Amino acid sequence: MKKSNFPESQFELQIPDPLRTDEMTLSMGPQHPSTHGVLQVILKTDGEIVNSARPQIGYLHRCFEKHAENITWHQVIPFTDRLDYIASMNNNLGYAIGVERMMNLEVNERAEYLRVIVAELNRIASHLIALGTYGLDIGAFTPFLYVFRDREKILDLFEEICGARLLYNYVWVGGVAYDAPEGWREKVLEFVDYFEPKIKEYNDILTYNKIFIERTANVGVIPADVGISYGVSGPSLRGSGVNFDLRKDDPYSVYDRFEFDVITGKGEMGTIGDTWDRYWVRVAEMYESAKIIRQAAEQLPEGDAKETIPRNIKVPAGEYYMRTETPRGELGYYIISDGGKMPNRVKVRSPAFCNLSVLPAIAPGVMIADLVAIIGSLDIVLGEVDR
Amino acid sequence: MEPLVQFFYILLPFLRDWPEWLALTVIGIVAALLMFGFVAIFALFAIWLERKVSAHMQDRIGPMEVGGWHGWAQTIADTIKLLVKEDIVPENADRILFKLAPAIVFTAALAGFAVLPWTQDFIPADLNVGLLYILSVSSFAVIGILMGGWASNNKWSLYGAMRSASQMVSYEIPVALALLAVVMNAGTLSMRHLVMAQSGNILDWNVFNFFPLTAVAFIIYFVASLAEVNRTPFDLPEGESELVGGFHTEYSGMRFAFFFLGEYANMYVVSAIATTVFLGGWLPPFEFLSFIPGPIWFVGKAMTMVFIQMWLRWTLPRLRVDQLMYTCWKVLTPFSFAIILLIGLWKVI
Amino acid sequence: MKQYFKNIYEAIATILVGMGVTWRHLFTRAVTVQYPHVKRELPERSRMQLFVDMDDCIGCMQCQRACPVDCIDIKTIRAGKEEDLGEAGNGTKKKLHVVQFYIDMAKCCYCADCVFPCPTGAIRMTPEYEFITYDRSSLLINFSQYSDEERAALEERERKEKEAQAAAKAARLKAAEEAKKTAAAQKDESKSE
Amino acid sequence: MTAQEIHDTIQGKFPDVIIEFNDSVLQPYIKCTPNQFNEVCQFLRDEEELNFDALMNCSGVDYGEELGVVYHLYSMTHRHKIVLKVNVTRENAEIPTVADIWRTADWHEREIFDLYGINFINHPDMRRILLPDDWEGYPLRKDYVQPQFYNGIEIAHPDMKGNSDEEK
Repeated sequence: MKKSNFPESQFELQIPDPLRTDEMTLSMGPQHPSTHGVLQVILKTDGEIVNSARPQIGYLHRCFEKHAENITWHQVIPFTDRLDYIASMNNNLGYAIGVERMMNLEVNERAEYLRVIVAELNRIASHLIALGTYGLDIGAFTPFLYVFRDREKILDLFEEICGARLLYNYVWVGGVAYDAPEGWREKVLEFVDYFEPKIKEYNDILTYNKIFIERTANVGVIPADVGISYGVSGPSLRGSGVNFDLRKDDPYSVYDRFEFDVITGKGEMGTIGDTWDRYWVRVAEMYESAKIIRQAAEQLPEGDAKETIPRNIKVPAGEYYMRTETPRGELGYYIISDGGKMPNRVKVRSPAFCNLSVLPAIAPGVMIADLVAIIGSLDIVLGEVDR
Repeated sequence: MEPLVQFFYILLPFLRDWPEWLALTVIGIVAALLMFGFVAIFALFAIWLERKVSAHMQDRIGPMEVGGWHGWAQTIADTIKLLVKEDIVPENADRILFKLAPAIVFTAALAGFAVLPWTQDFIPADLNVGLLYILSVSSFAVIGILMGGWASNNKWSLYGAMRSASQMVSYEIPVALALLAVVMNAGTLSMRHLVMAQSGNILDWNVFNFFPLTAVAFIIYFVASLAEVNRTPFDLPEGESELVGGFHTEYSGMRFAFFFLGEYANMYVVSAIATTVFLGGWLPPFEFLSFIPGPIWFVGKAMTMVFIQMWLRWTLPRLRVDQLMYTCWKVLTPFSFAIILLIGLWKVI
Repeated sequence: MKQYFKNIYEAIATILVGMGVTWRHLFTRAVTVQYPHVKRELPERSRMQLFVDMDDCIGCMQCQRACPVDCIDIKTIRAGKEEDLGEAGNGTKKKLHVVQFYIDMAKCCYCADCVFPCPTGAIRMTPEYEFITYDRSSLLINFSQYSDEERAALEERERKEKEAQAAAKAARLKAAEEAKKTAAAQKDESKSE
Repeated sequence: MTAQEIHDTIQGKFPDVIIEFNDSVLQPYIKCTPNQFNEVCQFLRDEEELNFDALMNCSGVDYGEELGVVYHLYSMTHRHKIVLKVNVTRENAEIPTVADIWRTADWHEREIFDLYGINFINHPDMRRILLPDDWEGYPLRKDYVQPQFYNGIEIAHPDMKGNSDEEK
């Protein structure tokens, strides 16, 4: 892999064009339909061509890290829900495992399996939203509704197991908040059976649509080395052909017991690392998640999922950087404890934050419509970018 | 004498006793009002239909509350809402142009109705250059859109206006060429005579004439007309996910309603042209169905085309600007030239 | 050239496939639930509005401490020795008057963290979700069964008790000091002897 | 490579940079001095055996008397990790940037500047990132006092914890 220091001028693309006219500064967002929240991108455009794009973030800053220093270890969990509100289960999981490892706590088997099931279900739900909103960015409205129809079924499952549909507060330090109710396991298996054929439908209407391919292939290519240097992770990095999945490469929970493949972009429709590859990695990952869910649900052991939840969380002084694979990529919690009731510091290394930071590097030279496609393919959630 | 005037004289015999100038004025006003009424009712119906079609295609059910049966009065309620809304003009907008733009777009759409042949007798104006006229007035819409986008003094609107100008001007060409392929055969530009040339059964319609050449011309016309009326996959001037609202970003209330009305009226106009030129206008597909009156056939065929437009809209993503131009100049235009050439050769041989 | 025609063919073919999908969906059943007319049965774990059964509440304030957003505000007054406040549902003896039990549903984040520590199961989340109001202050619910007068009386009593206690304490302290002084004096005396 | 080996490699190249090396905690760390830090990072990334091509995380910490920045490095090829720590004094909080080595550090350093007030020397774009540009103070420092007003807007909600005087 090639190594180079990136010069400062990376931000401004120099186009040696004698016909170049004045640039127009365009403020895209914070209220714009396809910035996925309150992201502002300052564009310098030359006609339809984007010369530079600078994201301005912070419109949704909710002081998570400051909050976390003033609440108890357990109370942080509802706040982690609100980081990436599309995939709250995964956010809970990362924090819970981080604290468990600091406490050197062994978690009940059943709880571990339930965690994997909910995390993967949530991954599917999150990828579905990514897929639907991506279609919306490109201009296709209908797939958006189809994915919401299927996501609804996942939310119903979540509602049944933990009572909430979006902000679950389900994965706790030492276990899970509720054991699975009677018949829940069967419903999960039923859902997986229902869901897998539906992916073909999305492929028919969106993935293999010629217009969609033309819009996304060869657009916003992130070369692997640039992606790694910018800290891009998750499906966005795998789209660039890097075989890196924390579930495989740095296993946590019981992920090492399941059979699944790591999907990487192959450049089927264009260049490796273009937006279509990133999109396709998400679609194919839903299959893999479904596979994991099926295995986990079938092997779900008996037991008491709440057995190992400590009554009082006493974290010995120390520090730990825990990273997990959320739908958006590598979510890291850097937790420092001074042995007290509250964390001394919880830093969130949010995947969406790092993924978004690559935008100035790949935006120059694309069209405004492509920029929308690139932002969509990075699948950012502003709740996590701004924290 | 104009067929329309004849039609009214038959319908209302007392008009014959009036002085001619008065009778003509009255007939003109009545016909215009009829057209306007039709456009308004059609737009209300089409918007409701679009909502329903999109909803059912997306596993939803759409509006169900207002008016009772399947929310039929929803668009009426929405229209009333739009009409009573505050009329907002941005502070730095060019006020005159800003206010004029929706009117121009709507007028351009409405003017197209003047030459649509509903039946053999009811044609508001049976021009001998009807097709040329309709192509000309429909180009007016681009001026309105450009005005609206420019006058809004908003960068997104400007983008929408620029895109719209390039798109609509470019797509005039395949539209005209595809129609020319048929006109060459029929040897007339009058809408009435174009239909009458197709009398017979379904196989005499232009779309099946010179098979498959005119069928391809029909598809080219249909695709290009989608671009003419800014429908998905060519809705770049609006492009809500890229340009917020495109040229009508700053419009609200009644002016927005007029843009909207203009869009739906345009949808009907291009469908009606397709019906007239390719699908046999008011003629029934088979002889034994001729007991059903002509206007029903005409509106029915046009509505089918409108439905297909909606169907496409709720299926397809949007093209990018360069791909839009590619489709026009490198796909549709060469193909329509080829078809003209081939039909010419066919006629000669 | 070949690619050109292939592209056109692919475009038409995939568009038709997509149209086929939407056409099929035109005739499938919609999944919409017509909300105010049809209401979904919510699972029993649904976390919607908080409810406190004051008969069971023993005023231990566990929920208030657990709440990450401080939406619970409890004030208790110790019961007198002769008072019997009864028992909670699981047999725990109540020893505190819960004169105030505010839950601000506007602040609540529906995490249900308050439900788990409750020793008597008095606080719980109910599947009741229709509690919108026009007035934010009506989301502040006081579950306490004590009227203002009762509360004022209890507070008055507590204040008096506290005063009495403080007086007693001061007296004790004084006495202790006196005792100390006399002891020191005695010591001095004994020393001098 | 184990942490010990990584430490030895750096020690061999830069003898007077490492202040402390701790192998007995969950994640072994190396504490460095701020000077020459950029060169150390460059070495860590470019040395074939180390090849730390990914900066997983970069976070500021307030240790009380000192401020610190913690770098979590990872190598995609060798799959090993190391933690680097750099401490600076509160008064003179300056660290050489690593944004030219790992581009992801660009935003992370901006965030640390924003919340801790640590200045990164030679950073291409040292501005606040999450908070408004005219915000005063560095909120994640432990001695930060929340202001009552921002541009004339009252930011302290009466319900906020620890804000009203009566609660104290």
